[in-house]
Amino acid sequence: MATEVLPHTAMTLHDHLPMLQILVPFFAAPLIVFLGSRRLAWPVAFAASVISLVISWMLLMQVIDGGVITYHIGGWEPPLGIEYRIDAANAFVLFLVSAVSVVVLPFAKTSVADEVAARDHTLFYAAYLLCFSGLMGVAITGDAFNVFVFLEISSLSTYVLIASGAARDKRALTAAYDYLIMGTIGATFFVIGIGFLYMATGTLNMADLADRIGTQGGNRTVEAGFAFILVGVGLKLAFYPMHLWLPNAYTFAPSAISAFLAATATKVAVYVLLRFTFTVFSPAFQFEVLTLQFVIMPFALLAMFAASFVAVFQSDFKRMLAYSSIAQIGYMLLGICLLTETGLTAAIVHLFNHGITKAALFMAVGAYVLRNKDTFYNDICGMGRKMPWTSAAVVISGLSLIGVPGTAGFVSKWVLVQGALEKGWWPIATLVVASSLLAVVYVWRVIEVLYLQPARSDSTATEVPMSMLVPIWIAAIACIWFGIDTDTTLTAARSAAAGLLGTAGQ
Amino acid sequence: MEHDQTDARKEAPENQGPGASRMIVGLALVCAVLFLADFAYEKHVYVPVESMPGFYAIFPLVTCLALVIVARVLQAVLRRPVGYYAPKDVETEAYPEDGLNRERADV
Amino acid sequence: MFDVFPPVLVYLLGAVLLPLLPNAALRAGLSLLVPVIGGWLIWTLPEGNHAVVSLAGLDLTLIRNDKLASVFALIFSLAAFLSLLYAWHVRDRVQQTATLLYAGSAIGAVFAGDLISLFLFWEGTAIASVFLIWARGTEGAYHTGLRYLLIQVTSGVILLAGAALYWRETGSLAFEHMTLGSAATWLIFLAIGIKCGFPLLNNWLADAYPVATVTGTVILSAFTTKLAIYALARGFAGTELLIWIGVGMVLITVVQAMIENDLRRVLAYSLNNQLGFMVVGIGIGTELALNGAASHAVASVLYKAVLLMAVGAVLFRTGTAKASDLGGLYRTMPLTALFALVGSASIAAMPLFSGFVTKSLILSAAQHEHHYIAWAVLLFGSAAAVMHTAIRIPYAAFFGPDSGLRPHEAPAHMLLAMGLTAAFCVAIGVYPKALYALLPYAVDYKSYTTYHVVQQLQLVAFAALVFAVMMRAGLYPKSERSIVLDTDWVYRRLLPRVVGALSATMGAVWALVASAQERWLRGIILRLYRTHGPASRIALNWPTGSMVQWVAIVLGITLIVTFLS
Amino acid sequence: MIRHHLILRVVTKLLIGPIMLFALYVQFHGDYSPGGGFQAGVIMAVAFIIYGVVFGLATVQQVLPPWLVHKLLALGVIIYAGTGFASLFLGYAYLDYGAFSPAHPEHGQHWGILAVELGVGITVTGVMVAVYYAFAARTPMLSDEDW
Repeated sequence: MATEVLPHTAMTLHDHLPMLQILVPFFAAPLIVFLGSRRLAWPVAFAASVISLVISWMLLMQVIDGGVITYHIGGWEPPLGIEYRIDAANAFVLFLVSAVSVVVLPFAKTSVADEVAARDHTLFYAAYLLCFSGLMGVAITGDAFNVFVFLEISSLSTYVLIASGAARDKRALTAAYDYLIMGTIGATFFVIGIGFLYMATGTLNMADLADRIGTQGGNRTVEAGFAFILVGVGLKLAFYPMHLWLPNAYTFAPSAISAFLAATATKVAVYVLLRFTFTVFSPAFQFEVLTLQFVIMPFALLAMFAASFVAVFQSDFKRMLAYSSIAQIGYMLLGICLLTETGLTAAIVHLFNHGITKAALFMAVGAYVLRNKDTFYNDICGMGRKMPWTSAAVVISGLSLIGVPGTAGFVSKWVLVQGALEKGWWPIATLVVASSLLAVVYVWRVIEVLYLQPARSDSTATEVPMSMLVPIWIAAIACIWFGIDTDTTLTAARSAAAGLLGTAGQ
Repeated sequence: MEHDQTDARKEAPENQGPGASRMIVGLALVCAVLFLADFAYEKHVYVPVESMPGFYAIFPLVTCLALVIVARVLQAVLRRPVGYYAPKDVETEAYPEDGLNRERADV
Repeated sequence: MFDVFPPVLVYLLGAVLLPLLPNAALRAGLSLLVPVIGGWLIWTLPEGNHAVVSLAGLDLTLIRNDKLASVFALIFSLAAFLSLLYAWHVRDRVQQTATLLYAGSAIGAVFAGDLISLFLFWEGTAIASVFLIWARGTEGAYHTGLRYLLIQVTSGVILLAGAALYWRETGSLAFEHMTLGSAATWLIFLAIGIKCGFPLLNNWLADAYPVATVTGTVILSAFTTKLAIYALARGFAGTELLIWIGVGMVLITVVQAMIENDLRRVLAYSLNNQLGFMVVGIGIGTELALNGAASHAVASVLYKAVLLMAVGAVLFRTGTAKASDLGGLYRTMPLTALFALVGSASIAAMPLFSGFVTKSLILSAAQHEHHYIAWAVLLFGSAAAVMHTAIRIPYAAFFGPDSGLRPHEAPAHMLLAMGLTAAFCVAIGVYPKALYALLPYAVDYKSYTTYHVVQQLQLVAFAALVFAVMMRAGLYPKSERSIVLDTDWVYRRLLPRVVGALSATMGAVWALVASAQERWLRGIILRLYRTHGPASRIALNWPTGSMVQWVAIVLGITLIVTFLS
Repeated sequence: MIRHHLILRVVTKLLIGPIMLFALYVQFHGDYSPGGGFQAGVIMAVAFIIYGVVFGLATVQQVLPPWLVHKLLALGVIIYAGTGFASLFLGYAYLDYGAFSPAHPEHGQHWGILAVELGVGITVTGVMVAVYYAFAARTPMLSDEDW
């Protein structure tokens, strides 16, 4: 700060949008606790999400053409101060996260009332908002250490949220515990990696880091930092052999949380990976290219098949979806490993499309839980007739999960195949298509259970209320909408990919 | 078949009413007058064949006769019993009574 | 939202409101009000493009109003009003709603300025109309409806495919005049051709129309095919190929109409036959010919409606519309018989009736443009229409040999509807200028010349003479309880047989191969289940320590790869 | 009320006052000398915890009821974020304390850091007490004799 008084131009609310993006949900969380009212908790959470969504949309519109917005917290200039930095890539993620939150919350009202003990509701929504603002913060910040802080905010609240599934199934506690251990290890590795980078460069600001790493080149410290960050983030995004926490966490969390996390948490982790591999480091480094192609890619391919096969044989709908998520993350990693603009576009579009698809499916799971208590195939058989709307949404989003033309899932797989072919890696393209066939099998199993098997004679299931159906259908229709209107998502993703690669080229 | 018999009965000349023969004679007279009328005015023809006297009388006479013959032949070839396509074809069903309002005038 | 109020919205609103009304008379009243308001809106609609909406990045023009569109929209409104009046007694909400949606979609399609909204309304007519067939409520009607729906929806899908290709080729979705040549235009042409009843694509028409309810057939006859005529006139006017297609339509339906027993099916063939006239007119493509096609469409809607209403009334009172079971009904249904005669006179193109002033436009156009073969076939078609429809329908139902049936006269609202429709037929015939004023192009044509009147009278009289003599001599094809095969035989009889035989053979071969492969496949799946199933090591719940072990392994590999490079 | 441990009780009662005072000293001197909200919060919490240890959970919960602890938890964060909001509404960047005294930014810094540290202190107090309550309220599943 300068010692003499400088004339100050007042910032408008519009300038504050990047800050408000985080601040609104973050402030709402203690507000819910402070108010302590069970009735007010949900409206406050929902209002905060809606405001976030509006802000993220405004930000996305500002940066979609390749612009960058920066915000300096406390007025301290980077690299000293913390900087929020928004370009097309993270604006896209911000929009996805807040949109999913706005869709999931109305659904959560009924679902959470059913699955979580009533006295925990205020704290539940506070934790939810913290998780939400943590995820948003990870995406928005331009400071490497700040990423870690927000990652921890979201992770800690996630452990709480998963554990709150204990009212339905006690195993949620061990699942949350496992995730806590793994998540903490991941965060530790991540912060160790950042420590290495700080050691080598003396800065924490991402743009500055990129600059200095770019000029001084790679050395052992930077390389070790890269490896630690990669593994730390890999844990968070359930990168194949480190995915073991995910099936239990998703299966035993309350359904609304499964829907929210499946659609956002791993996606944000993918974003962090993108940010570090392309902005902080760059594919110009030989070590990065080799790591991606010889470590990440084989595991991504393995995930696509092994996790899909496990999903095929599962007998619990929710668990099947969890394994399918692991397989789908394989597609995104594969897109990143292509290291081309098309590949990156595929990864980013799939991040979005898979987000909405999984949101729809996990919400439908919540609907089945509400009516059938469990989601094993022999609990939900015959629901195609008893819960026609929910089941129809499952079919639609199931088609999107497979990647049937006309659905969102098709668009991203199509771009991914194109990316692989562009590089001449046609065996990879073939593998992508082949693993999609496995998706056909596991989705078909669900459809068969829902529609072709008779309902259990003691089943009294009826269609769920509108407050759940509408969010499910919004997500399901989004699967179709973004399958037909491919322009919006592809433009944003291309712009994001170009931004990421463009920065890398400096 | 019963229905063939009713048809035969209905279309037998003696059952077509006493007016039928007279009507044909009347019709033939009208035709003759119209044929003759062709000579009584000037035609504005576009197609040469139209200028032939009574073209519009002869043309339908010939073509319609030919059509009747062709139709008879084709009828023999194309006719099938009503349940031909399926035993529950729509042709075998009576029109559902709830869509009707049968009222007899003589009761 | 819109700069003008699209007439189709009136129908949609009506269709939404109607099922909510508890009282049947109220519903019928509302359904009559809708076409009146719609008609008024169309009458006052300004020319040009309006109500452009943006959908997923495409600009859809809901209203493109010119004289070609408005004449069709007006006759559709009139037909909707008359047939709804005829259907006053119907209490069934489904039929009433479907009728409004059907008419609304048809009007919407006529005003559609681009191929996408045309497609939407195109499918709208298909889906709404099938309920009029299903409303009959019998199993046979259900199957017929399915066949109808399949063909109609296929037409829509082909249209959509054509539209998509057209968009890729030209970058435009506007529904304007197009020239055959590319795959896109051929697909659009084919889609219209299906609805229009082109030869060999026409079998759905005679298959489905007679199956609908008493009132449903009247409603069906007005919209779908005339909409196709409009689309042809808009998109393919002057396409020479259409002349030959029209000729084919006239020829292929003539014999069927003569030997068919079901009078409503006779009228369906006859309708198809008349469509041939219009298609020829569009194929010729001069102003006179297009005027002829449009005006003949108007006249055809009306006289076909009155004939179907009359036959419908007979069905309504006797339970049958089979020529073999009817006859002599004029004794107790004199007014219905009279209106049927007016309709007959119109289709026969008797002077002072509507067909006379419209058909002659097309015939003259064919002469002017030297399409002599087409002209001769149309002339033959006119004469044949006298035999198979104009005389045969009244003869078989009302004047022929007495069947012994003594039904009551049709109910008052049916008589009113028939009377009004018949009055329109006469009004057009007596004062054609009113109709001519609505046509797309200025009309400079005199129908009432001595030559025209005499030649037409000759044509009708001699055709009638042939009918009378042949009938008297017992040479006219007999009306018997039977059905007559049409081209739908191919997919109703031949195809199922062939497929059945093929699948039996394939099945046998497959069973051989499958039994050999089954054990092999079973082995693979079993092995996969052992490695990936819920109880396998991959899917088990791992202890936390093992998870961490994997983290260590991955970190190790990554570090090694990073350092080695 | 526990009747034994008289010395402990008297000493505790004597100590609690100075402990709180020290906590406030650390709190408000945080911006000039070593200290601040975190340390002050912990010290403040110690005053309550020691009271609870000696006089029992029920007694301390009469003084500082659990619902109030929850509110304190939230209140601290709200004060912190609220300070940021205030600077934001005054037209400066989030947490730019210059906003509170545009003419003398260093004064603004002083006020700002004081408010923020107060928030931190309150929350830390709340958290520490809440953690203590959570552990102290757990009843053993097996009593010692049952082992």
